[in-house]
Amino acid sequence: MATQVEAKGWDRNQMAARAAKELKDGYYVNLGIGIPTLVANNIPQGMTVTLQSENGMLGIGPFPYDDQVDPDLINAGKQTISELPNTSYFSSADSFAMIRGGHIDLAVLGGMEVSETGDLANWMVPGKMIKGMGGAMDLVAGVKKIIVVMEHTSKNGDPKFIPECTLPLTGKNVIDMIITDLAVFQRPDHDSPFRLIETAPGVSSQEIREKTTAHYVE
Amino acid sequence: MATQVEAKGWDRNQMAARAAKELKDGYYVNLGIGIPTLVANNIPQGMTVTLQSENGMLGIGPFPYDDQVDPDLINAGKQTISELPNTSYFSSADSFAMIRGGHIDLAVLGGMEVSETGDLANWMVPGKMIKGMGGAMDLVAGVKKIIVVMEHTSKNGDPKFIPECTLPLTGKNVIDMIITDLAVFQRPDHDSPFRLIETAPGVSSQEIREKTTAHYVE
Amino acid sequence: MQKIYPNAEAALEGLLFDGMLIAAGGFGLCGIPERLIDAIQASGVKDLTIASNNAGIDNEGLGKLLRTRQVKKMIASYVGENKEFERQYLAGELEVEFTPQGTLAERMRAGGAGIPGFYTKTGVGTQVAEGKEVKTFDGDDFILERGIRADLAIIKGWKADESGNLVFRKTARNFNQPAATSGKVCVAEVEEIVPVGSLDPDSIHLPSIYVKRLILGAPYDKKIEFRTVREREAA
Amino acid sequence: MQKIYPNAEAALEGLLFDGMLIAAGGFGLCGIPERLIDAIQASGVKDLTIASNNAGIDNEGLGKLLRTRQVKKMIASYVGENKEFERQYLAGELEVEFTPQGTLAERMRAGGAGIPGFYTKTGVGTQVAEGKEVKTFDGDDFILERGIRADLAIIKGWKADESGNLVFRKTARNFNQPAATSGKVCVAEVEEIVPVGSLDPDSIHLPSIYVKRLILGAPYDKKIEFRTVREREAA
Repeated sequence: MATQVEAKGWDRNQMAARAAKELKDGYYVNLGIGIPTLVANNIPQGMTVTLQSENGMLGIGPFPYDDQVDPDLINAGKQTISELPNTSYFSSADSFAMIRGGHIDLAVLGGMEVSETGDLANWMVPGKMIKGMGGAMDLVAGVKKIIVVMEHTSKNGDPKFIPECTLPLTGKNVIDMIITDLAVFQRPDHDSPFRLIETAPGVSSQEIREKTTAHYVE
Repeated sequence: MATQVEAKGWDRNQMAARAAKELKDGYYVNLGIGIPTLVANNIPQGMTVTLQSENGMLGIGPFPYDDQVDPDLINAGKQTISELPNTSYFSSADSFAMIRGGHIDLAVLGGMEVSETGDLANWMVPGKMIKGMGGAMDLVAGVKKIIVVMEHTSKNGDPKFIPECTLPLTGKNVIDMIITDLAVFQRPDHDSPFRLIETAPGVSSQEIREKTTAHYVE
Repeated sequence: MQKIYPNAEAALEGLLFDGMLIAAGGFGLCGIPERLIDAIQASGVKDLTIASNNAGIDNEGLGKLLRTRQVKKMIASYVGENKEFERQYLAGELEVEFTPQGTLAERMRAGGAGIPGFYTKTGVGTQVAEGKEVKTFDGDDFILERGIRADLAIIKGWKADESGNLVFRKTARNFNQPAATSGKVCVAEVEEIVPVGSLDPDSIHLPSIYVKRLILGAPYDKKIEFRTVREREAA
Repeated sequence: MQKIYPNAEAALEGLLFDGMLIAAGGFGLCGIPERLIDAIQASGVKDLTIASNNAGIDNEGLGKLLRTRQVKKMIASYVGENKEFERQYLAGELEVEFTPQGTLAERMRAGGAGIPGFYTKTGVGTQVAEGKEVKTFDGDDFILERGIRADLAIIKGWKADESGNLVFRKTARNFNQPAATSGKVCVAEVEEIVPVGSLDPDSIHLPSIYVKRLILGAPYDKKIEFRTVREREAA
């Protein structure tokens, strides 16, 4: 069954493209590592979206040409990047003042589990080596709108959008939208339940119900 | 008697000069308005002392020449000033982070009353128009060493170094040294009593005792 | 995304309402958002609470809004040099929350940084501490102060690029930077608007994210409160 | 007043003691105080608590002090990419206080700004909140986090003038600025020391008051963790 799902759902880039539909002109956006990074490739032409990097930069450019790599110019994933004409640099304290203070319009993050009340778990698995939460807890607590992009089920086929997270939380009641390879769930505020607003081509609402244990409305 | 006192005590500039003896090479210093400002004229030759202005400047220069007056370059007293080669500018938030965080070595302020336990009153007189405390409360709370420079007695001859302040406080247990027109009092820490360590030329310890109601040691 | 507006009135459109909280930059008359204050005066919006280090002087800066009785309350550290202010205050027509200068700057910075409260030693044991929570850290007492999150921030900068990156000049930076961050919306007036790419990205004082609307306020006739000069030594 | 020291060893003289708390700048391997870390390693000082966003990688950055077992505890947000760290941590030989990245930056900034505690929404309802005071402001819960006041701050800058005014370059600013302010003493290493007056006073990232000792650390062989590039389009 797992292979079937992969065939008919969205692939990584399509998930990122779906997330990119949430962008608006003038938005300031923070993108997490992995699929969220791909959102940058899907910004509509003519739309101004400014990307923030937690390590102290607004206006992230593309990866540099080989002869322009600069060790002093990296993103939060520690990858070399380039700057743009509108770039500004600042300290980590100022960067998170920006994040915590609600000045960033949108963050797109990966997730291990999301609960039906919008809790997110994405930073540690008990028993495994803990690498740390980095800036994830600050982002989910501070950014105006949080989108999680993740596979609908784990490699074992277990649902990841569930009644209550089993893993330690990154944030409680913080998620606004969930984009999986199969569907999109959204809620208008943090007191409302999630609603299934979209399914991937070839995916039925029935299939979503079967692969989701979280309560949501349709 | 009042005229006698003025004749034999220190004048305003001598009080400032006495305060300047507390400067050390490399000190960062904040000077209040009035007599404290005169301390700047008494920095010993060859000694590097950097003056801070609460409104966001380190490295205050002298008043500008007439043709170099710049409305964007003022001190905390709103007077036009000039910059120096080592000057830096920053925001009011960063300026008081510096002050509150204990990075300034010394502040010299004026005072209306100082109590024997080091309380300072210098910002309001009940019944009179309140202009506000400005940065005085932040300075006394944050700066490493606080010197008050004030007349020993009021115009009516009332002592100003007293058992307990009668005016609303600027800070509680914050003063390290008091320089008046007649004497100098100091304490090594905020748990110890003040000690009379110096009298102005022609002023006796006996006279200080008569004009001081605060408890101090000799 | 166009941030540049033709004038102060246009830049404030839809942002003003009676009873709102405005954070204003400036120290004395240095770096005050003159054009925006004039437009607020002209709008007639009233019952304002204004967080600003000073309250202007008679007929300059925020003094203009006091004169027209548009201000209900000031949150300020020093309000000298203003007779109309004094009159209204003594008559009980104007409420004033005196806040130590550093606490005021930090309250704005905290509000803008998502910090609803912080502890400071400033004001402990004084009238400023009255009614505030006291907490002991490592043996010393500190009081709890609240962050300020303003409905609107109005600031004056030196130069901005077309994307809203902004720099200040000398001591005109003062409260403009923390006030800007404290606003749910910040409107900035500047002396010069330059093309994107003209400013050094390492030297931006206020990143574009904070500047939602921008106007060219020039030309300015900058006021000086106390003109102090020295004599040039004879050659 | 001479702030410039001939080398890292000289600049640290008298400042190191066992069991001390050190705040270190840098993000990953970007903007780390390499020379000072080497000198701390050579000094043999031990039982260190180090507040730093990351813990270096094996044999680079703070990884060097982990290898020599000089570190008792790390206060960090992310410690991946470090096998020796992992080994010591899993063996219980190394204590780690995981702190969200923004909370860590703010804790340093607060410690340097005389703020012993502040409230943040970051971490509410998570393991990070365990044992911490929760307070409600305007209907939302926040947790109390403590300022960090380090015995010593070690940072890496780009250029400094002889008086200690310092500027950073691009994203190498990161934690260097807040770490610097959090130290009772801050020692900085830079790529270039320039005469007083060479830096723009409006563009100083770290005013001289914070830089107590200074060394020229050049030449640097800056490391890159993940070299990512794009292809040049054919002309």
